[in-house]
Amino acid sequence: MAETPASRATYDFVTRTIARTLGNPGKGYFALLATAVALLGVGVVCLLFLLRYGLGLAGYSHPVYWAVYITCFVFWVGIAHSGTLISAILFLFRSGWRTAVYRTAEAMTVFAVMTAGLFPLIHIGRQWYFYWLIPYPNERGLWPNFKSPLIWDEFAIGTYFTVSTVFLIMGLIPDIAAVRDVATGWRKKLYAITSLGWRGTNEQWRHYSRGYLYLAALATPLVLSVHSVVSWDFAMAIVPGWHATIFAPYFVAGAIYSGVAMVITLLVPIRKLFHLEDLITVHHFENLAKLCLLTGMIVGYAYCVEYFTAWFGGHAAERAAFWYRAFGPFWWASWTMIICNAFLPLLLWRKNIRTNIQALFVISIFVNIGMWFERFVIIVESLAGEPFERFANATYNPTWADWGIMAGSFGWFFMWFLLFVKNFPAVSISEVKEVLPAPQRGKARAS
Amino acid sequence: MKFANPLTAIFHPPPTPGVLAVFGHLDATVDAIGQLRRGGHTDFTVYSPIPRHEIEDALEQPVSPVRMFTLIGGIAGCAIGAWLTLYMSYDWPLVVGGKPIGSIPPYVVIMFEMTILFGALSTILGIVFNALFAARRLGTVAYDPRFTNDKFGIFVPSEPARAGQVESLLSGAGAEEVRRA
Amino acid sequence: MTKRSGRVGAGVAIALSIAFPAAAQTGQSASGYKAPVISDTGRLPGPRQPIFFRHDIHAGQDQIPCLYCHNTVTISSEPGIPAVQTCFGCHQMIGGSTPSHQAEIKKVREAWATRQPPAWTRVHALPGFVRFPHQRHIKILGTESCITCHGDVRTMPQVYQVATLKMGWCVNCHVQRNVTRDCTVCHY
Amino acid sequence: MDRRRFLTVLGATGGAAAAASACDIHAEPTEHLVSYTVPPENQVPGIATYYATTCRECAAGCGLHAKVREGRVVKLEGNPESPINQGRLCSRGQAGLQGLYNPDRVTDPMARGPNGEWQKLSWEDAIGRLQAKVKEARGKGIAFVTGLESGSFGELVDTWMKELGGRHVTYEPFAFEALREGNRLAFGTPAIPWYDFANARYIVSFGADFMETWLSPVGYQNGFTRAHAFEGGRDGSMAKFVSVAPRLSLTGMSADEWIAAKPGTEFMLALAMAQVILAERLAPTPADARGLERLLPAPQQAAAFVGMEARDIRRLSREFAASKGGLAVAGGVATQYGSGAQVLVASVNLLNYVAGQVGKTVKFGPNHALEAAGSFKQLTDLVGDMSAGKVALLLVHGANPAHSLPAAFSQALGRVGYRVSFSSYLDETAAASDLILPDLHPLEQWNDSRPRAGVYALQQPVMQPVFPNTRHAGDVLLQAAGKTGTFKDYLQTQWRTLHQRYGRGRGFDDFWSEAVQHGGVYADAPAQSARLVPGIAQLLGGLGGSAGLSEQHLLIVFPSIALHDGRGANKPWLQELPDPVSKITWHGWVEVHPETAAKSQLANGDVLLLESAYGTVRAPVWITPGVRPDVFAIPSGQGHKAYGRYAKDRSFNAFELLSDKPTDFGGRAFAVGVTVKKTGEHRRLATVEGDAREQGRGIVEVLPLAKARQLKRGAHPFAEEEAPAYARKALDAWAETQHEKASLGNYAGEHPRWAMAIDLAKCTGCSACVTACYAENNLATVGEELVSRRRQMSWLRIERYYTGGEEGGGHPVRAVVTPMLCQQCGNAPCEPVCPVYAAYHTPDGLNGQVYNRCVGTRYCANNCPYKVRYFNWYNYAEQGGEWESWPDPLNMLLNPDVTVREKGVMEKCTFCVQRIRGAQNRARLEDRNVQDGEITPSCAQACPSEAIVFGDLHDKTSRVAALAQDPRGYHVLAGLNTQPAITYLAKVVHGAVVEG
Repeated sequence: MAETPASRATYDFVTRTIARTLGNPGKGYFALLATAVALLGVGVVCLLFLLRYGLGLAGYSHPVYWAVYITCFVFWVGIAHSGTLISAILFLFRSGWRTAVYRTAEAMTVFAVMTAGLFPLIHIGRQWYFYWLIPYPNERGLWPNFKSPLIWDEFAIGTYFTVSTVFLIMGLIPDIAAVRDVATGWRKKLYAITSLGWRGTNEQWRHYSRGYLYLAALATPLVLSVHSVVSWDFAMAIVPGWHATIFAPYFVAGAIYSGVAMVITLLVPIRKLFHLEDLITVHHFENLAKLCLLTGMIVGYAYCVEYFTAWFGGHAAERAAFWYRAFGPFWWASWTMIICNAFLPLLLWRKNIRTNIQALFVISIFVNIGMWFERFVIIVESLAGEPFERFANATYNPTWADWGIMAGSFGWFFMWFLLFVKNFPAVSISEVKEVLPAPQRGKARAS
Repeated sequence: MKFANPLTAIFHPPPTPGVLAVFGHLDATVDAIGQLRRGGHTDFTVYSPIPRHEIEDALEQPVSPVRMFTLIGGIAGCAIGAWLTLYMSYDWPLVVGGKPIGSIPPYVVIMFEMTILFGALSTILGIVFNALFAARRLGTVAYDPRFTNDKFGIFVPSEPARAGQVESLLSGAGAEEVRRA
Repeated sequence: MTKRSGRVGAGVAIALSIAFPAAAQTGQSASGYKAPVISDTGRLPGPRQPIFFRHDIHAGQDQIPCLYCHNTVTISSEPGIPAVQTCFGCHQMIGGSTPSHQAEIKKVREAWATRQPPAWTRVHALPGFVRFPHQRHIKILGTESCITCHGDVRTMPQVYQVATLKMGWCVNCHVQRNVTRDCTVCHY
Repeated sequence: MDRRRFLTVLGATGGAAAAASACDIHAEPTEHLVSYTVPPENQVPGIATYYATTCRECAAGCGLHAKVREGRVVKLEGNPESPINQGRLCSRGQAGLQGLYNPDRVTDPMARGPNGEWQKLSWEDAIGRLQAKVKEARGKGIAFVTGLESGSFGELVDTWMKELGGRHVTYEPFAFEALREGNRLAFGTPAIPWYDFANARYIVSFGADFMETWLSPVGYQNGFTRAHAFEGGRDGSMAKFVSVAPRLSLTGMSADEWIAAKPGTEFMLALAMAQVILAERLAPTPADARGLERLLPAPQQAAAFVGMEARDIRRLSREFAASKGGLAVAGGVATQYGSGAQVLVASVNLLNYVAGQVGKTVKFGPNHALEAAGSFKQLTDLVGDMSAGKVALLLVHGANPAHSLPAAFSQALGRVGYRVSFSSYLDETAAASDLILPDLHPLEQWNDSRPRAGVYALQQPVMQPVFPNTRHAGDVLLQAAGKTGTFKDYLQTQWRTLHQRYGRGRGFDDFWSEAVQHGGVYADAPAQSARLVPGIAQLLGGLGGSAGLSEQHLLIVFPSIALHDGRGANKPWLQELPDPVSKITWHGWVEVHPETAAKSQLANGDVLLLESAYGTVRAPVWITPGVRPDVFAIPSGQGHKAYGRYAKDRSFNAFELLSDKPTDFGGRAFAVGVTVKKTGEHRRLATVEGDAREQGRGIVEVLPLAKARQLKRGAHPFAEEEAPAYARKALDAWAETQHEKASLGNYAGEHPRWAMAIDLAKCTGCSACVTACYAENNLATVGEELVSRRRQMSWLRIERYYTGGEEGGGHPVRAVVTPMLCQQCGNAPCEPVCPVYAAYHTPDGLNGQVYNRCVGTRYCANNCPYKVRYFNWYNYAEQGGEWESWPDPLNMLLNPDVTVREKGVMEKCTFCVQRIRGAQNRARLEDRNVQDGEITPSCAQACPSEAIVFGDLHDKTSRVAALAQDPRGYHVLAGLNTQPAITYLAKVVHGAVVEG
């Protein structure tokens, strides 16, 4: 953290700056929170209608049996990926810059998975029987079908949610202890409990850092597996446009891409609201931008490969599917996705854009939009342009029920996220200290 | 004769007599640790706001047993995953898509996820068990809030008789503040 | 009016062939079983019926076989509940011994006279998506096997449900007897 | 409705109860079992009883078997004994059920109150009023309008009218006046002969839509496929079918050659063909026709008019004669352009005559009942008198002129003193009348009809009246006429004459009960010879110059196969049945040729304003290559102003465009010149059609006859050659081990493999199977709005792909059809993706779908390459719900053997698994195995062309096992290795094959 002036690079300063975020964040924050809750309300109302009258309220048609809800599911699962990537993989790579941003990313991960997990429940026809997908002993003696990618999903998402949650909590413990020791009033009590009696003794640190290492080691393959499994929901099917071997790496890259973009989208306002400019610096944003650039180019490459294989494979149905994508009734969606995801990030080659936070913010938002459309394109267009049964293909028009519940999901996510950053250290205290130069006597004398 | 409730002994143990030193500087702390160990002290507690390898080196602690928890948890998870999928497939055999009743390839996914899940959970268990409960005399040794902020600390349990000697040792090593508990 | 298949005719024949010897026995309580006198019908388990029809007297004491009244059970998926005609067939002669019995039998005669059959409350109901072909089960398990699912109604003054009739219960029996558990045997 | 509750006795598994519980595992509501007082004869709860009766949905008079469960009719099937329909039944016939249980039936006699509102009456009161009105109207003009009543009821009406000095007008909107007039011209008899399609070797149809609404569609289609199928017991030969018509109708789609002759010039083609045959001595022409060629136009003369090459005319003529089994029929649009249409019929008669076919394929003697039908002229005369105030009392039964003759009749109706309707529904005519005496539905009443000479079809009540306070019109008339006895007695007295003729010495009661049992008396009418009217040739030849219609834009109104003249419009099954050609449901359309559309930038769904001299309608465009560029075509049947919730205010009424003046042959012109304007409006067509072109996906395979003939047994021209031999061996070995690993539990041991063979050389696309599926499997009808969102539930759909035309590289336009239903794949892609095993493979090879286990992830539907899985987007069984599909009493037609699916579950075809299990249960009771042919899925049973065969593939002796080995056999999308259980047999055509 060379950028931070040495005068401020003291442990005490770090503690105080981060502890301050738990104070009163001002009007802007509460305005955001109110908006989030309002959106959630909209979603809930739509959901109630959906439960009462049935999925017909959404825009499904005969071949298009999955649409906006599954799009949102994949979108949110994707968002969830950068968190663990930054906190686990970069931790193993010992990249120091992650310390300032990984807490935010991790929180985002947990809440994104919480959001994603709702959609499979919302989108099934008889939501009240969702628990039939869980292997529990029942009177009928029936079990779920482990050959179904949906069950893989259930396990992958479930595991991912559990692991990333405990990972977040583990990271929090020493920091909560730190704020406990500076906080007052009811917060002190709250943190006294949530810090689980952490005091930072050598014994505690010894087990803690080991355990954290292993958690990171476990989380790393998990990150890669989860979105691979999600991609297999499609790759295991025979629908042209879904049935592709490239899907797993393609989806993982895309997930990290969208995740990092979302991290930027979230960090920019957080940094402003909670005055973290000293801890989260342009340097961090630039690193995130680089990550964006890399994954963005992988995604762009995947797009090319998709179209190339479709053409090169020479399978009539496959070709038809991709022709439909590019020039069918949904051409606009396809091209939005390609421009936002493959071309826009190329701007990040320029350092002055990488280091321009406003520009990054805008680009990240476009990437999010683009990534949403990527899922929409893959899911809806592959189904709508049904290439096998020519007679069965039909178009698709989303309805208020689709948009309403999608909006609700954003409300749900931001509500949790905002509550978190307000009440818990949004930047890791102990880890930021770790990358500071430790106070040495030599220094003490000099000063 | 008064009956002593055993639980109070666990939840409200009497404070351990000893000396608590507060350090502002890492290297001073490390010196102090070295001197203490040379002075034959073994069971003192070191506080630090962050994990520092210097301290670990000075203490020369054995590697944490948490890794065993991780290993066992992982293996158990994998086994459970295999049992779950295979048992449930054969319990009521239903053919789908002309595939074998118990087809391993799809089940590998479940086994993998279960490995991770149980591995992670037992790791947490290991940390909690070791770090928070197994830490000796936790809650009975003196503590200072600054230790989670910017100060290092060493607590040396000692008889009042020998306390003075320890005090001088610590302040000699460069403790900013030394007090008896 | 006539029908295409001779199934029904055959079925009736089966039913009667079983019914006649039974009819011969009716009345004489050769069985050791003596139906109790019920003072408090409120205590009895099972739903209250418009007519207090006592299976324990008819099937238990008088030993009328199930098929005398439920005569389509051997040929159809539906056992059939007897038409008022069937009841009246006997009860235009048999008036009942005790006042309480006479009261109930009077209801039967009124039902016949007014052509207003009673609305029995259903005791054993399966959900609409389950198929239970009675005839197949009777064919394999014999006409005495009614007890397996319906309990021993010969000792029930008022019929109540003994078996859960839930899926697990059915499957359990199918597994024990090693007959198919294919889903579309019952669900379609 | 107490009576009904008695009938739903033991309805625990009955439709009503099933609908209430839907497929949900919640606790059942407390049910009450109401026993019979006296058990009805022949009724065993849980076992269906079949009663023979007669279909009255059109004039064809097909024989029916009504399937009755617990006293309710739940399905209508064809009566195999009937010579009319050979046990087959069309969509309209099956939908008769929805007329019976129609929620909008008139339940009680009603009369107009002082300020025009309906008041219910007692029957005594109602009949009293009728008698009073009859008394005062005597001499002031009484008229009775009925539909075609070829049986006793018609005679009753006749005699009564004679007594009263009134007149009896039988009115059928499509009454084939031109056919009768043409026959009179040519043969001096207005009779309509029986056309023997089955034995024809070469069929030329001049506009006759004999598979849709022409005379006896089911019987004729059945006969046609016997002749036109590939190797129908013959040496691999098949009759050729040429269709001469301005549009490619359902009938035309089966044609090997479509000649879109210039409207009005068809007769020139017929005459020219006759000329060639005569001139070249191609056929054994009867003596009296020899030498007529001088009088007839030669091909080169005709060619210019008709708009085709002279050499083609010669070719056709030669083929026609050479086949030694030529059959030319005229009808449909070609005989409805207007005055002069009878000429075409006469010319076609001449053609048949000179080819020596009259008496062979054209049989006079067993004449069609429609010869007795009144003419349009009789109705217009009546209308004239009505508006002149010469009619004091008008009685209407089984006809709805207020819809088919909208303006004129409705106005005239206003001038009639008193109007009485016997309609069961509040149709336009009934709504405009003063007194309604609701008749029983044909399925509830005694009656008879004579579909054709020699066939005496009986109707018997197959269930108690659904609405107890409706009464047989016959009984009412008898009572009103002061006669004693019921109509049944009257009927039986009528039948005593038949008893004398056909009784063969048995007592009348035996004769009667046997007739009832078999659905009537089927005898052969003596053949009559037909001689050509002298001078006809001169007459026809002389017309040469005046051929062709002048209109710029000719608009043709053709009878919709589902709704016919509109009587089908109140039946949701028919409304939701995709039109076999356009695939549009619930509303009308105007057919426009792509060129015309391009010229005026029209897109599908653009609403056009069609304006004729007599009226205007607004119709959405449907662009199709199957119509002449200078012709627009619209279907009849929609646009009702009344007639119940399903028909009212729906789309447009085509009749409003037509002239209300009769033509010179006493018929009606169903073609009219129109001006066309774009309204700028647009509507989403409620169509089930996706892509009209197959894009070479191998869904429908077609073979030229020459190639098909050469195929030896064991040849597999369509076998997928995707892997080299060694690879295939490896794959087979792998598949084998896979199978072994799957043979556990229920799967161990021997099981049948239910399979189907569909012969596309027979399938015509008539869609009778679709309705049959709706009827058998409790499919919900979802309505126009949901169909336009493609939410239809039709498990079985008929796909219609166009070949040729512009997109087909300028080849002649053709259409191919194929039924697409669940293929019951061996390696089904839908199964492994289901997380809860709701979709799984049954031991007997079906793709089971367990409705009550389904949670509705819809993954299976995504993964189904055939797209034959359908989802319950709403609760269609919810009583009073917005999307309710079976409003009371329609729910009485629900099949008790099939679960009514709940909101949120996937459903699909399972080869009528309930029938399979039923047959297995029966077989088990009788300690035997299920025989081949014992199980017939609903679709196969209805199919008029017998194109579908069902059976066990593992039973090597079964018909389906043999057909699966047929060289024409192929599997749709076989490249996906789904191992379908359905084998399609490639369509065979005369001439070249065009890829889509």
